[in-house]
Amino acid sequence: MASAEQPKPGLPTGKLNKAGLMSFLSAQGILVFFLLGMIVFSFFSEQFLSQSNIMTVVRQASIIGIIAVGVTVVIIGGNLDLSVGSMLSFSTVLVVDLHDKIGPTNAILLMFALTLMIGAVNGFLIGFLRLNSLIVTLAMLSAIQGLVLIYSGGQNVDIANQEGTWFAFFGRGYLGGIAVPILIFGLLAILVQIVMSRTGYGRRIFAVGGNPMAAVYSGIRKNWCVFSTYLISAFCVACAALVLGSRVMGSQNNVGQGYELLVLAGIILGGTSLLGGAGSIWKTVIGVLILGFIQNGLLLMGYPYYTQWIVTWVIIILAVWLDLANKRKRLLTTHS
Amino acid sequence: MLKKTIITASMLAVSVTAAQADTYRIGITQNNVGVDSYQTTYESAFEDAAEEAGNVDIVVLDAGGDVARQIGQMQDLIQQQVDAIIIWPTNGQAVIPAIRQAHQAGIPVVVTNSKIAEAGLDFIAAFSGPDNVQQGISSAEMMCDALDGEGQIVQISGQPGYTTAIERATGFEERLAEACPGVELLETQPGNWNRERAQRVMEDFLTKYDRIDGVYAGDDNMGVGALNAAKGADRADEIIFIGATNFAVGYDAIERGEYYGSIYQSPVDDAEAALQTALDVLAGEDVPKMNFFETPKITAENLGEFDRPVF
Amino acid sequence: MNPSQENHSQDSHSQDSHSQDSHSQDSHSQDNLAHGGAQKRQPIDAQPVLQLKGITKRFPGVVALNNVDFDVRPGEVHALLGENGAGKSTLMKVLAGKHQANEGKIILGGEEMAFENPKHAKRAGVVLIHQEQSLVSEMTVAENIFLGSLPKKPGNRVDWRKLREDTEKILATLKCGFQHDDLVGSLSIAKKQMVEIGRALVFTPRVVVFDEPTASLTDHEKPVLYDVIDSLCQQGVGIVYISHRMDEIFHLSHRISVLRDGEYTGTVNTADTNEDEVTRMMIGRSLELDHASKPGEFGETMLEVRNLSVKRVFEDVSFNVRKGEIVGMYGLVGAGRSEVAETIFGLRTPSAGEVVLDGEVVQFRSAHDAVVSGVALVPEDRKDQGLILGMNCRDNMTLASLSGVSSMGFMKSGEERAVYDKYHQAMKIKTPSWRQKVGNLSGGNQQKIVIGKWLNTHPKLLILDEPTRGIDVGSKSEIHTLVKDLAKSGYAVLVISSEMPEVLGLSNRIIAMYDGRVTAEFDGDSVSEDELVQAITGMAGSSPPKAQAG
Amino acid sequence: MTSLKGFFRGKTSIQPIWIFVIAIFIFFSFMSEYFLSLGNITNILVQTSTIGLIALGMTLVMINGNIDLSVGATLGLAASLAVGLQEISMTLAILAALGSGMLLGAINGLIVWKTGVNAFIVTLGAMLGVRGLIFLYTGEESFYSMNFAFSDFGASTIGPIPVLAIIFLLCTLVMHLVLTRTGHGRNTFAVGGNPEASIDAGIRLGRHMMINFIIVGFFAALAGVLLASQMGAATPNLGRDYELWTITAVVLGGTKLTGGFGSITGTLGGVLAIGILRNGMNLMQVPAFYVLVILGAILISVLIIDKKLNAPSTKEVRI
Repeated sequence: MASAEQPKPGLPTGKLNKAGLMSFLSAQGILVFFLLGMIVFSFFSEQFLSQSNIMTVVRQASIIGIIAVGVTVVIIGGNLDLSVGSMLSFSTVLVVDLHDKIGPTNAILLMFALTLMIGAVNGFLIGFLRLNSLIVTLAMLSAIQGLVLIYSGGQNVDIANQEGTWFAFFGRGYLGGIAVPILIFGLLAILVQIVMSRTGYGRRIFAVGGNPMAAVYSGIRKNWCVFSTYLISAFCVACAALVLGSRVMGSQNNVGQGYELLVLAGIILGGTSLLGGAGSIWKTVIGVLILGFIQNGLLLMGYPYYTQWIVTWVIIILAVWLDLANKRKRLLTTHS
Repeated sequence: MLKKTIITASMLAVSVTAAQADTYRIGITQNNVGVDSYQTTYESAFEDAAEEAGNVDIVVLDAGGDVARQIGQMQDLIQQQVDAIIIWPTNGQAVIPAIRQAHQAGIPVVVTNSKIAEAGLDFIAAFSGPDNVQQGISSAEMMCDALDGEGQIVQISGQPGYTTAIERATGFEERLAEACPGVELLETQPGNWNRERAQRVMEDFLTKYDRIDGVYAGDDNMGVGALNAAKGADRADEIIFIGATNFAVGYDAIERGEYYGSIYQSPVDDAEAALQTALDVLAGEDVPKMNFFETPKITAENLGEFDRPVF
Repeated sequence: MNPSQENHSQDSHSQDSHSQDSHSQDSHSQDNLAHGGAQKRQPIDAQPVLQLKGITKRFPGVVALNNVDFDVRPGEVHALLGENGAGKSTLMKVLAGKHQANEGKIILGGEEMAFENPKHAKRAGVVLIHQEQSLVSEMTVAENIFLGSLPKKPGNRVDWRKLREDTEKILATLKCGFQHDDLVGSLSIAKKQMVEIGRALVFTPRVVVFDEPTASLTDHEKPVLYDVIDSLCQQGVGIVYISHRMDEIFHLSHRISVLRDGEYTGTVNTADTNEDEVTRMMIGRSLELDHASKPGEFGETMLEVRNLSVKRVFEDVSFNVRKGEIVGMYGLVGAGRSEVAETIFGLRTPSAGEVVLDGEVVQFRSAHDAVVSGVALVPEDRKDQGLILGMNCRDNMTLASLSGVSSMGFMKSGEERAVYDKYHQAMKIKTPSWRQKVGNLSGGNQQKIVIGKWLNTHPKLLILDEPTRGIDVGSKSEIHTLVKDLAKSGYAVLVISSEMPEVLGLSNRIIAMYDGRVTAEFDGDSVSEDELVQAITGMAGSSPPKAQAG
Repeated sequence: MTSLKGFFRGKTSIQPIWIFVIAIFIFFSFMSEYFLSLGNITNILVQTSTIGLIALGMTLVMINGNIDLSVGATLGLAASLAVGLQEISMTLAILAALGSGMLLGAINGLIVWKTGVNAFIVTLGAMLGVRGLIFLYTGEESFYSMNFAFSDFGASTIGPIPVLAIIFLLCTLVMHLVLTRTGHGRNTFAVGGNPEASIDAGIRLGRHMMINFIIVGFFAALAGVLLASQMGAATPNLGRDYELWTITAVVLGGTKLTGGFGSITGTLGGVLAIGILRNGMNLMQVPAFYVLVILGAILISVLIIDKKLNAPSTKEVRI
């Protein structure tokens, strides 16, 4: 800890423009990557920047994106959620299975209710019992996967009449020429971004993530705040399940396996720190899109699918170093 | 001594059948139950078949797709000295040493559904399952017929590194090149037996290639995912879809005329054949090494001959 | 205003017996304190063991130190003073190898040195004892003392026997009541401080820097520290002593140097100067605690605490606070003062007793309930409990009153700014902009933000726990004035402090606590220092409180 | 402090996880006739040795205040190298495998050290990337060892005890000594417990971080080589999800995620707890679906109990 009287770097003292530019670069380094990558890909593949391809990528990214919006809130609140993958399996299997049994409306309502209940269990264990979120959600990852399998008996679930149900709207529909999954993703991102940046609730979440102790000493109900972030996360998962179930019109029991890590990778690429108290939804949106475009771009260029993982790794390392280099540069320029 | 007292103390847990001489105790370690309906249906069919056979006591284990865990389960079964082991290999090569250990312990091993590598054949009593290479060949022939020997196609394969996926792809690719050189295989990407993943792969294919005449998917689950994607892009009509392991969704799609054909493969047949093979081996019968059960082509023409799959 | 140390140190039965020995050895130090500045130490005439010449240190955008000179002679205590932000800590970090100077020379024992890291400096004989405690709580005392320099056998194996022997030697010189294998996490703050000092003794030190060593010690625990410093001096070690407390500085030091805004303003012999002069050197004006300006008109009782207990923490605590009144709560660290405040604030569940606020019995289940009912607590630990360091000034300021600056859950940024501007001006908070992260502010300004945060909740009762800990003299007096003004405007104020001048200067009434109990209640204007010291060291149990107010 | 709490705390405490291990051991002994036999117990040891070996390294990394999510992928890469390079030379293959693990550990350590970025982020990237490297190297194929001596080693025993179990126990002992007796081990605690203080005390933070990441990389690679020798083969998907089980085992063993506290003996208990549970439930024929739920529920219960035991009730502020 720096003592109180040590002058802090980065105080604006003049040369505002230059400092402003540098800090912009360091904050938006990931955007630079994003644009560079888009340019490189568009050189190698004609279709890459076509409108239909971009729409495809964004639509594909929207499921991860919708979940990432919720997980970002959990992370800003100072915790992690690794259970979203299993939860996605759970919700998708549930809504698809119930669709034919109790009708789409009831299925959707019940699915949302049960998903939120699982979120509430996470929230209770982490918010009120104050257990470590990493381990709790890891345990829930396993437990929920088991629940899905017990529920379905291990069978795939399908919607019999795929043509004749309005349920198809969420995953396959278009509204004003834009795919509905993209609309849901966009709306949710904007909504949550507004909540986080413009409401007292959002401020409280930032405070709880930034310094839980001080938040409590300021009269903020920390436990409730943490609890609520898991409800938001669960709500987002339920939305994603709606899109996924409707898109595939069926589900396997492990459909969400591995999503938790892709979601985290997207959030990390966006540049949100995992320490809590900082981050934003729009960063996450960018990160998820980067992930989607890497995957799509490499595929269009004819590389095998696993190259995207290597590229993601390299980008994370580069982003981390770039951030560091920017900080260094700031130090060096003022020294001389 | 301690062991003895504990055994007497735990009488409850001891199965009654162990006392009977002519009852066989057969252990099965499956690949990954719950990952898709085929495997789940297989498991329940196996349990039903064992019940029907009467004199069989089964130990059902699931490796969850993890090779290391399957090896551990093999060791556990050897440790329990079951009479025979049925294994659905998570990997055709990595399980061989474990099979060899069972072999050395005098426990016959029956491999089910998915073959193991050549080197392991000496250690197994028999293989029972579909002929996946033949399935690939059949699919290639269907593709040829459907396209009249001309066209551009893509392939969505199963889990990378998994024997079934490799065999189907190999059979398909070799036969296709041989039977109709006019059909060009543009690209192969894995769909990991996952419908959503296959759907995504197909969406990318559709963007990348302006003309796709046919899709071969490693199973119907993925094939239907590809069909979904093509429908979304309004290109389903111009594309021939061919799969394998006919699922109920695939069966319905054939019925609707959206899907050209598939390979009919019943998990119930698969499970029953595996148990029967094991029982034959235990009965001392002379069992051939390779036991393939029938996996016929299924298209709109002969759809009526088959029941709708239960999975 | 010098607290009398003489009485309690002689009669203290709570203290370890060996510290008694050390007191008799160094009784002159006690005399010094008791008689204020009467026997200030004369400067030692010797060649400096350490010289800093023309040290300049720049941080991005800031010149933290500009051409600073400083030296220490063997066997002397050289006090370094300056307001927060003046550059004291930075200078010491340069000296100890944590920072490297951009310009200037460090000369140790006639040799020019360039310390690349703290270990390097330590090996050369320069040791820094930190303001913040830098111990590893899951490790033993011995491992902490030898942190980074554990004795080794071949193969990087730790030589436990040697470690134990060496540690025991050091503990013997420190005369403290803990063992080499105690876990540091289980020790009291004062004992932890001793472990820190123990570290300085590992290498034969030539210069030891104490950075605010008494910040977390009570008056009662300080003499042990003074004795250690004296014995170091006798061994010819040069001491640099950084503190905000004038009484300590005048008691201990031979010379005083002052920094202001990163510049060296001068060095004086302690014997030739007084507090006024030093204060002027520090802040360019003189300053006095104004006892006359205490609030004088009290309204009805706002807070009444009746027989409040929390098991194993404190017991049977009763007192009251009236509107317009400042009640001081004085006691040693660990006497249960902060815990009483936290219980009133809903952070702890009382096992017995009740809290009456504004005529109503209240049972808070959380701090939130307390805030809603009009209780405000400025907590003891600013950085951990008071502020979100990564948030900006404005957001911290409105954190406790979010519903007041929002409608339908949405923040009204105009009102937020208005709140910030109001307290920014009222309390003269020095920050370039509301966007500044509070982590970048000095301690005094940080504390003002915390106070502003609570004033904006318009509380009925304001509790301040150690409101001026680690804050420079200038800000301190501003905060004192502020607190008194608040009380005069009708707030009921409870101030918890370990500093006697603060308690005496602010309070209308003083509640003394010792070992989880209220031992006495005094009138703030007429109580003597001796009485207070007796009350907080457990000796006043038999004697009746001098004045019962309320 | 109640006497029960005293039992679990202080200098001569018993780690709660060992009570749990003993409890489930007795439970399964009664519930399954096959459980309590030398063969089964050595089976458990062999089966846990993979996760166990990684957990040894992970304990150090976590005490150090970091985490490594890339161990599963590292294991997979090492296994592929150990089998894939055998055509050239067995020795070379094994050295290359172990070397790859140490190199990946060093890369992780270097990035965490130099950038100060959360190890979770850095190693999550590595987890994806290294898995990609495996697929790139193997071309998605499984590798098969032509050399039966390799797989014979994996199945060999000394007396009645499998060699793999002996290697695991020996490594456990060595790491216990490293952690408790060496300067590096003690400094690992110091760095995790209070990084600032450690820097001030002249401890080279980066060096210890690097060493610990290299150690965990080495153990992941060693586990990979030994697993490959058990199978005589390597598959590209090998080691998937192992990082999660490893972390679970280490946390069950009482190591704090925040660093500064933990022990190898605890980790051994955590690893055995998971191994015994899996083995015992297999023997009892608990359906696979329920095993997942039971493991999750037990993990959460242990966390809750641990919290209750460690919470100094009234001394703590209610937050």
